Amino acid sequence: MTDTDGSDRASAALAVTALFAVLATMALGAAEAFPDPTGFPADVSIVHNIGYALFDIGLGEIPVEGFLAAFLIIALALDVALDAAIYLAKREDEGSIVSALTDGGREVVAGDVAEREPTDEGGDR
Amino acid sequence: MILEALLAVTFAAALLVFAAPDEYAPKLAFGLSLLPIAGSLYLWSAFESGGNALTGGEIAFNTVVPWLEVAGYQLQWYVGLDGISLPLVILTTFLTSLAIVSAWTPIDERQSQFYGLMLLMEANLIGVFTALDFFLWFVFWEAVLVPMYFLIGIWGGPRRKYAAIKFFVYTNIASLVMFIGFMMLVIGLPVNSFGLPEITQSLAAGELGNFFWLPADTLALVAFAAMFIGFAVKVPVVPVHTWLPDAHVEAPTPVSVMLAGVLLKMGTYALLRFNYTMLPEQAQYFAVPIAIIAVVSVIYGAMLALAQEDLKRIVAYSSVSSMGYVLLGLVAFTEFGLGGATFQMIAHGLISGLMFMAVGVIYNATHTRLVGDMSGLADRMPIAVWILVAGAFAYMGLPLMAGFAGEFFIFVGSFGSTVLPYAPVFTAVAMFGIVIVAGYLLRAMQGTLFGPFNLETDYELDRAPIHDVAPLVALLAAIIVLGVVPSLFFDMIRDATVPLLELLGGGAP
Amino acid sequence: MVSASAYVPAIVLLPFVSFIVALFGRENLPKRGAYGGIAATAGSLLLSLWVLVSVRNGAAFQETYYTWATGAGAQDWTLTFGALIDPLSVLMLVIVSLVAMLVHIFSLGYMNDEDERDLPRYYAGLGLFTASMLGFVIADNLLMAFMFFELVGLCSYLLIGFHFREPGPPSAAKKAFLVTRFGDYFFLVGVVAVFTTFGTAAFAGAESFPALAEAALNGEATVWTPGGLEVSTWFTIVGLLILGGVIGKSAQFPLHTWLPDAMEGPTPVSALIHAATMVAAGVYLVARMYGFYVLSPTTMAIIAFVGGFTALFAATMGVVKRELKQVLAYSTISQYGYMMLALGSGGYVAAVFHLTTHAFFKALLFLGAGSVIIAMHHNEDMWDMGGLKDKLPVTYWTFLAGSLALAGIFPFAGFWSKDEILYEALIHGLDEPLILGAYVMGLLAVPVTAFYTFRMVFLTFHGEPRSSLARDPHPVRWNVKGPLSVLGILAVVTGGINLVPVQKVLNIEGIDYLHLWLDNHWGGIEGLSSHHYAELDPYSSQYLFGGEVPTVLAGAAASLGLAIGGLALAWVLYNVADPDEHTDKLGGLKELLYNNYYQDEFQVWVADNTQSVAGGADTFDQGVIDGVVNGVSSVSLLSSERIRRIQSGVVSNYALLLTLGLTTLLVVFGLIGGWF
Amino acid sequence: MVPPEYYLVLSAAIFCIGLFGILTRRNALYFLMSAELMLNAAVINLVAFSFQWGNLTGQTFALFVIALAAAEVAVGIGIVLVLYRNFGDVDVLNAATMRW
Amino acid sequence: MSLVLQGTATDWAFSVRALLPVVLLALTGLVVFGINSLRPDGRDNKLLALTSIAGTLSALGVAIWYLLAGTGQPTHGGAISLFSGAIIVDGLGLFFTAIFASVATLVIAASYDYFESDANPASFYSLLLLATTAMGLMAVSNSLVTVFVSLEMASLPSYALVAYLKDNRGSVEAGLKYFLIGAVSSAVLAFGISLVYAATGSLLLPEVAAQIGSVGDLNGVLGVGVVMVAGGVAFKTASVPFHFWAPEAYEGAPAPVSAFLSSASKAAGFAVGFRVFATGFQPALDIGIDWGLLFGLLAVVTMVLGNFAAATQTEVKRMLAYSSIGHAGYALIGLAAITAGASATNATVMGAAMAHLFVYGFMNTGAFLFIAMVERWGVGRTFEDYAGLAERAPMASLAMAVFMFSLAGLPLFGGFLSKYVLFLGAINAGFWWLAAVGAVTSALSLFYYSRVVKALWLESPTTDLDAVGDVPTGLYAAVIVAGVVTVLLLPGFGPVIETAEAAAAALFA
Repeated sequence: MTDTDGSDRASAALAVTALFAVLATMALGAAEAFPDPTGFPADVSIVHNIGYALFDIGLGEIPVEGFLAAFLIIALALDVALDAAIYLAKREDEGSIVSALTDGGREVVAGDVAEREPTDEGGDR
Repeated sequence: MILEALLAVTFAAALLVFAAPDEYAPKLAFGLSLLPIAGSLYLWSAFESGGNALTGGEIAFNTVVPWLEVAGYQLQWYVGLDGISLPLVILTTFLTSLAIVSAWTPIDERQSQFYGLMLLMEANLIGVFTALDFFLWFVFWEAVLVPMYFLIGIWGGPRRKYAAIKFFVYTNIASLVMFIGFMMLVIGLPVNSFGLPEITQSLAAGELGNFFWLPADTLALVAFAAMFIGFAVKVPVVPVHTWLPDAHVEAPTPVSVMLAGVLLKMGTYALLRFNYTMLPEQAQYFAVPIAIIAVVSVIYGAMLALAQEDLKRIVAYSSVSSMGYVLLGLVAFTEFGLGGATFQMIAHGLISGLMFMAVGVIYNATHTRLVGDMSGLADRMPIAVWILVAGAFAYMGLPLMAGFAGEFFIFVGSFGSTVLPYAPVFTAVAMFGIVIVAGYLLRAMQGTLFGPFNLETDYELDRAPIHDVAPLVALLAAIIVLGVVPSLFFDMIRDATVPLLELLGGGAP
Repeated sequence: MVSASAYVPAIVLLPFVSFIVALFGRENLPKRGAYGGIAATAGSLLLSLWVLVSVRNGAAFQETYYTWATGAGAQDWTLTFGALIDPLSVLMLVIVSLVAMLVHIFSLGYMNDEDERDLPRYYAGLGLFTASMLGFVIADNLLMAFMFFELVGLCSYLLIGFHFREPGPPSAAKKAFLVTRFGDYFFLVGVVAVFTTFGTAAFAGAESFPALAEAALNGEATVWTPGGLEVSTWFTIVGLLILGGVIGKSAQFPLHTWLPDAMEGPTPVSALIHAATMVAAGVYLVARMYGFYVLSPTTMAIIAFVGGFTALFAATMGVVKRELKQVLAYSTISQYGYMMLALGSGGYVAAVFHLTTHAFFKALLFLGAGSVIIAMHHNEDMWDMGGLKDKLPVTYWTFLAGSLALAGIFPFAGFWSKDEILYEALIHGLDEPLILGAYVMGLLAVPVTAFYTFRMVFLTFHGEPRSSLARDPHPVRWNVKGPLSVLGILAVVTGGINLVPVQKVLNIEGIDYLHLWLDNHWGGIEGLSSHHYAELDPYSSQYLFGGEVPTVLAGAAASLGLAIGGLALAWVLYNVADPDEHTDKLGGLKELLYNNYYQDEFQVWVADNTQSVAGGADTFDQGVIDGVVNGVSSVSLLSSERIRRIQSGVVSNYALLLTLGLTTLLVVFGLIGGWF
Repeated sequence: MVPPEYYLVLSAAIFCIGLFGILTRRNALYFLMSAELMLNAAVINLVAFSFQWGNLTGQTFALFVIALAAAEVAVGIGIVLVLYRNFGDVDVLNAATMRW
Repeated sequence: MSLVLQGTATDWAFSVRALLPVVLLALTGLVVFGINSLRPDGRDNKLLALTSIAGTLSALGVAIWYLLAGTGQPTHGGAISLFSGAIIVDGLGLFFTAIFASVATLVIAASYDYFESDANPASFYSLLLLATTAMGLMAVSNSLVTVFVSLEMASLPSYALVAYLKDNRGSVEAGLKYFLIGAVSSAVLAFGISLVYAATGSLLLPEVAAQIGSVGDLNGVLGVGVVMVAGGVAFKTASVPFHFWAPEAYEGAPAPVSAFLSSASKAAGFAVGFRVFATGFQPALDIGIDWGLLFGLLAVVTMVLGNFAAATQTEVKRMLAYSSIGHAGYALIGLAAITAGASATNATVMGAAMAHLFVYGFMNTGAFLFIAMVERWGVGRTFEDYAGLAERAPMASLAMAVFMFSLAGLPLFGGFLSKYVLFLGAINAGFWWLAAVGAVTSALSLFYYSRVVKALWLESPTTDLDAVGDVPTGLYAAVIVAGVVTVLLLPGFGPVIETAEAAAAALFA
């Protein structure tokens, strides 16, 4: 799998370095604006606190915002992602699904993958 | 309550006709269209004029029902009539039913949709003339475009689609410009509703603050200019008139009767209601440029008509010319000027309606409208031809016909206007239009109606059917009655326009 | 004494009723509308005479019948319809209704006997014309006058274009209406100016606009003038504006070209409209508001000069014409030139006198021509006629009486009225160069008039018949001969109503009845009398050879001598058995005269130019203005085509554009916000 | 002590490298990997500044981001699979039939 | 019973009752999933569809009931914050949930027919329902964490839904593009959130707002963070420069999915945008991070690009895709016209934008579902193929005409008032130039919307449309219901705009 041809790479590189430059200046600009890090108390187990945070139990010493809502949502989210992935990957065994409709790109002859004629250049204005 | 009933009846009629089968639609539509006429006649009989609705005069049949409240402004269902809008409502109802009758011959497919759209347009037009809340008015103002688009687009001539879309987008852009101008004006005012009377009175009391960084007086000028551009397209005024001939030529006869008869009046009505009632000082500030535009419209429009070969285009361009007169009457801002302008709207509505119908009747028989293709029709279709001749003379402003009354009031009103500098010069030049009108109308009539009979499109010509001639006779009668007794409408109009002059203390010597 | 005011509207409405009856009665009317018309005009004539008698007994009045529209606020003018019955208008009423009745009777012979088609439409047109003309005559304000002025123009359009099936008449009708419309434009501007200046357009009464103008001139009243214009110059301009309408309708110099073409209409129409009544409307209007015109000397001088010039100018063109009616048309233009000369030079009574006499003998000549045309089966070329004298005796003798009156030979009406015009012009013109020039032109026109009149008479009636038609002409019945004889008698007799020279020379008081009549001797409306106009008149009158009587005698002798000279020349050249085209001797000049100094060609050229300018405007409109509109739409569609192309379909391009977009946003807002 | 801005620069660098990967690679799978990389850049930031601010919000949120990155890749693989079945290979440039 | 919900934040029963609409959606999604897993090979499409519709309708009912009862409104004890501030149930949340539920109902009703011949549609329904749940969560999330998670949860199923037709190359290509740009955008969003966290040390919106004041030199970091979060929002709402996925995705995806994406997920993006920027980043306006101007710029470019690119499209569906991008631009005005401090004008303009999204939801879904119906009939995709469709399917074509004119902003339909009130709001806030660009682009939009109406009503059919006519019940019902609601939203716009404005006002309190 080769990469895009030369000219695209150059413009892509240019764009990315420009973005990096912006972000870097942003970062360096804020160099001395950061106070010294407050860090965490040594004797406290961060893992426990993360656990408390996940279930929004107020026992932890380190200040943290409650993540219970996010936890419940991510449960659903991962489930949905699983369904989606399975559906996409599933191969209907007895032949491919009869194409429901001529939807999407162009007319598709049921069954085999018809070669699509690229839409003509101009398209009547 | 009567206005709501009138609107409801017309809407219901439209829906009923939509549902009716095609062969009953014409008769049913005509029958139903008599109801709005009865309504408007009742309005006329029960109406006693009480000054201008917007400048604190007493508004007839008004009802105010709050509709919704947004951004601190109260939008409401606010309808009412006064001396300016009642004649226009009567004109609308009268012309629509005549247009429906004149549609019996030419329209032979999808009739129920045609008549349904006509009645729907009539309802919207009545709405435009009776609404007194800006948003309600703007709903009706834009709603008129949709049925007209379909009417031109479906039953029109060969280039109907181009004409329909041009008309549609052109007028839409104009009304958007007007909308923004008016919004900036209203936001600069301390009113809390869009009621036109409230806005006018608060403007008259000089409560116009500035709009963010725009000081009050430039705001008023900007708003006036935006509104003028918006309405000028509808009038139409010369630089922005090119949609009219295409729309007229491609529209079927009854539709161009409505287009010329009533739709053009929406522009001038709005100019009178918005620009010349709410912002009279700015009107004076812009007096000379607008007068120049008016005079150019008259002369240039008439010259264009002289160069046309298609009868309908001739009448279309002459509408541009007559609307130039109305604008002159408005810009002069005197009693006879404003009164004459409003009266000319009615007169021109009837006369251009008659001309289009007559040209339509001839077209139904000869299937051509080109002046070169036919001549000597007078001895084959005497009644229709002589009514067309009478209509042409009414157009030229023959005395004892509505056209002369309108034009004379405008001329005598604007000649001595103190508001418009060089008023006599403007008026004199504009009056030369009556000669050019005579020129091209006579040239067209002589080319088609008189001389030995021959017809390129060899159709068998005989007398026009009775139901084609009847609306012509009715319109001609109305024109003559209004010509002989203009006070039928003029007194009502005068009572509504004179209060405007106190706003500015303008008027003749 | 039942007041006349109740019956005056009836005078106008009777012919209008006949118009309505003829319009809707269509074919099944007696004589297809003729009898209705005759009855109506006869009724109007009787009523007019009755009103004449009541005015004679001092019952002149001004009455408003119907308010058309009323203004309010600063422009609170009332536009009304009313009647102004005073010596001038009653005289005109009688003339119009009399001539109308005679023409209706004549039409029986001319139209019905020749069994023309569409006669109800013809009689409807005549009825409407008579009604509008009478309406114009009794009008008590300038707006009502203008309205009926235009209606009369419409009727002339309809009647000229009566035979619309041939190509000729409709274009003649169109030309007539357009040229008069051009004149009416100025008239309308004048009407609007009068309303704006004075606030009223009434002719009579203390509040009438001439009275206000008079007061304004000597400072008692203030009137509006545009842009601070000086009052007298503004009155001159208004006078000239209204004069535009008069010149258009009375076919004076620049706008006269429509009258000869109007001969395309049937001859009774020419007789009624283009001889006696409509063309007289202009002169009558000036007479009606004479109080206003008298106030500005420059306007009076212009009127006089135009009148004089037209008189000579038209007469020269009449000399070379081949058709009988063309000669009469140019003679009408010339005679109305005389009346304008009279009005311009202060001869108010002279103008009215000539108006009256001319109405009768010109109507007579036209009807005579009509009977000749019937006889010659509608061939109007004089060079095919000859020797009709003994075949149409009544026509011949009445035609001769009319020609003698037209030429201004001694006992006939024309002499007295034309002589008085020249006399007034002479005595007022001595210290006024313009009027003197007009007088000279008027005097020169006298022999030319006599020459072309008798050239016409000799060619038509004398000598040998030059064509088979002329040998056995078609006999005419009583309905032709009746009107001819009535008018013949009138042409002889009307001179008697105003024998001013006789009164001056033999100083027999009281025989100048018209002077007394128009001087409100027997009652009339204050301010509308000839002596009132004389007071305002700017001209002083000088006399030659010492006194008034010698000037009268000298003037009369000069005009009579010249007339007889012209007649003699015509006699010598054309009263031979088989005359030939003497006018060829004029060579190039004949060509020029025959083509009416190329006036028509000029006006056609003007029309074509406006047509091409209109064409240019149309192409400009389609090309530029419409072009801009279509341009905007095509530009937006083109740019939309460009923008569409950004979506190239390749995901990496999208990602690239996305990154570029993000980076630019960051940079832009970074700089604005000062983040870096 | 490592000054916090270095973390910012580091995460920016990783972010840009991921972006560069996406812009140049034609193979859809590389797309997934690069997207994964960009998300990790965000994670670095979060954890760094969680320590900086002394509260655990950043770290816990980082966990969530990682979980979601995984979910995203799952769906991504599904799509790449379907892409392969339809277009014969996973080259992103072939899937450009719809344009303008 | 006045629903003043009391109890501690993490009291389960209380939070379930507060979040009832979202919970209902989630439950229906899982129930549908359950039914499918119980009978894996059963093709009980009707049962699944009915349960899904029951779920969405009940969610809609509850949301509207809560809105009317004033839950979370300032009048009834203010917004209810749950899960220690991560979730907040207030007017805005409920309003948007109502939008998602109504759009989902229409889409599901349509998909019942659309996927009739599909092997097992269960996965479609479950994915759709869970996506709707995620959007509901987005609307109520009050912390950047919940925003990010629920946004991802909404995007993931959408990728699958777009690529649902696994063997149709268009659908797959669309899915791929949508996924790739989605991945990049979510990465950008995540990075943005991390930067915001870096600058403020917290992710809860109220805390972020509080911290912004003391950000000092870190405003650079915060600025970039804000811009990147704006980029994330821009992706979801398909506004420039993150819109590149939209044309292909909407065109490639099955029509009901395009409807769902272009109406519901766009509205969800705006919900997040409004909440995050109104509560979280409003103080940032004072320290140089002028995101108002940023969204103004985005709005103008989006409106221009969306409308101009749509003007010359040859396929109706792709034209609608661009038009929905254009409408994203109009809604962006709601964000762009927000100024620091002045809460009255902000509330108006944001309320107007929300109302516009509500009305847009119906019009746009209706339009896409009409296209779904046309595709079901096997009619082609270009304007020419649509010629003369009105003769065979008058009611559906009338509905489409209503949608087109309403999207263009013409009266007698809902779209008119929502668009013009939005312009009024913009002018009211002083941003008249935004309203001007909106006006010009909506005039241009009238041109290409009327191209569809022209094809349907004005042209005569080119191909023999015999397949047309067998009426798919669910799809047809959805289109007609959407049409009726669009028409009713003109008179009935009052309650919508008033609740929206109240919700927006609460946000700025």
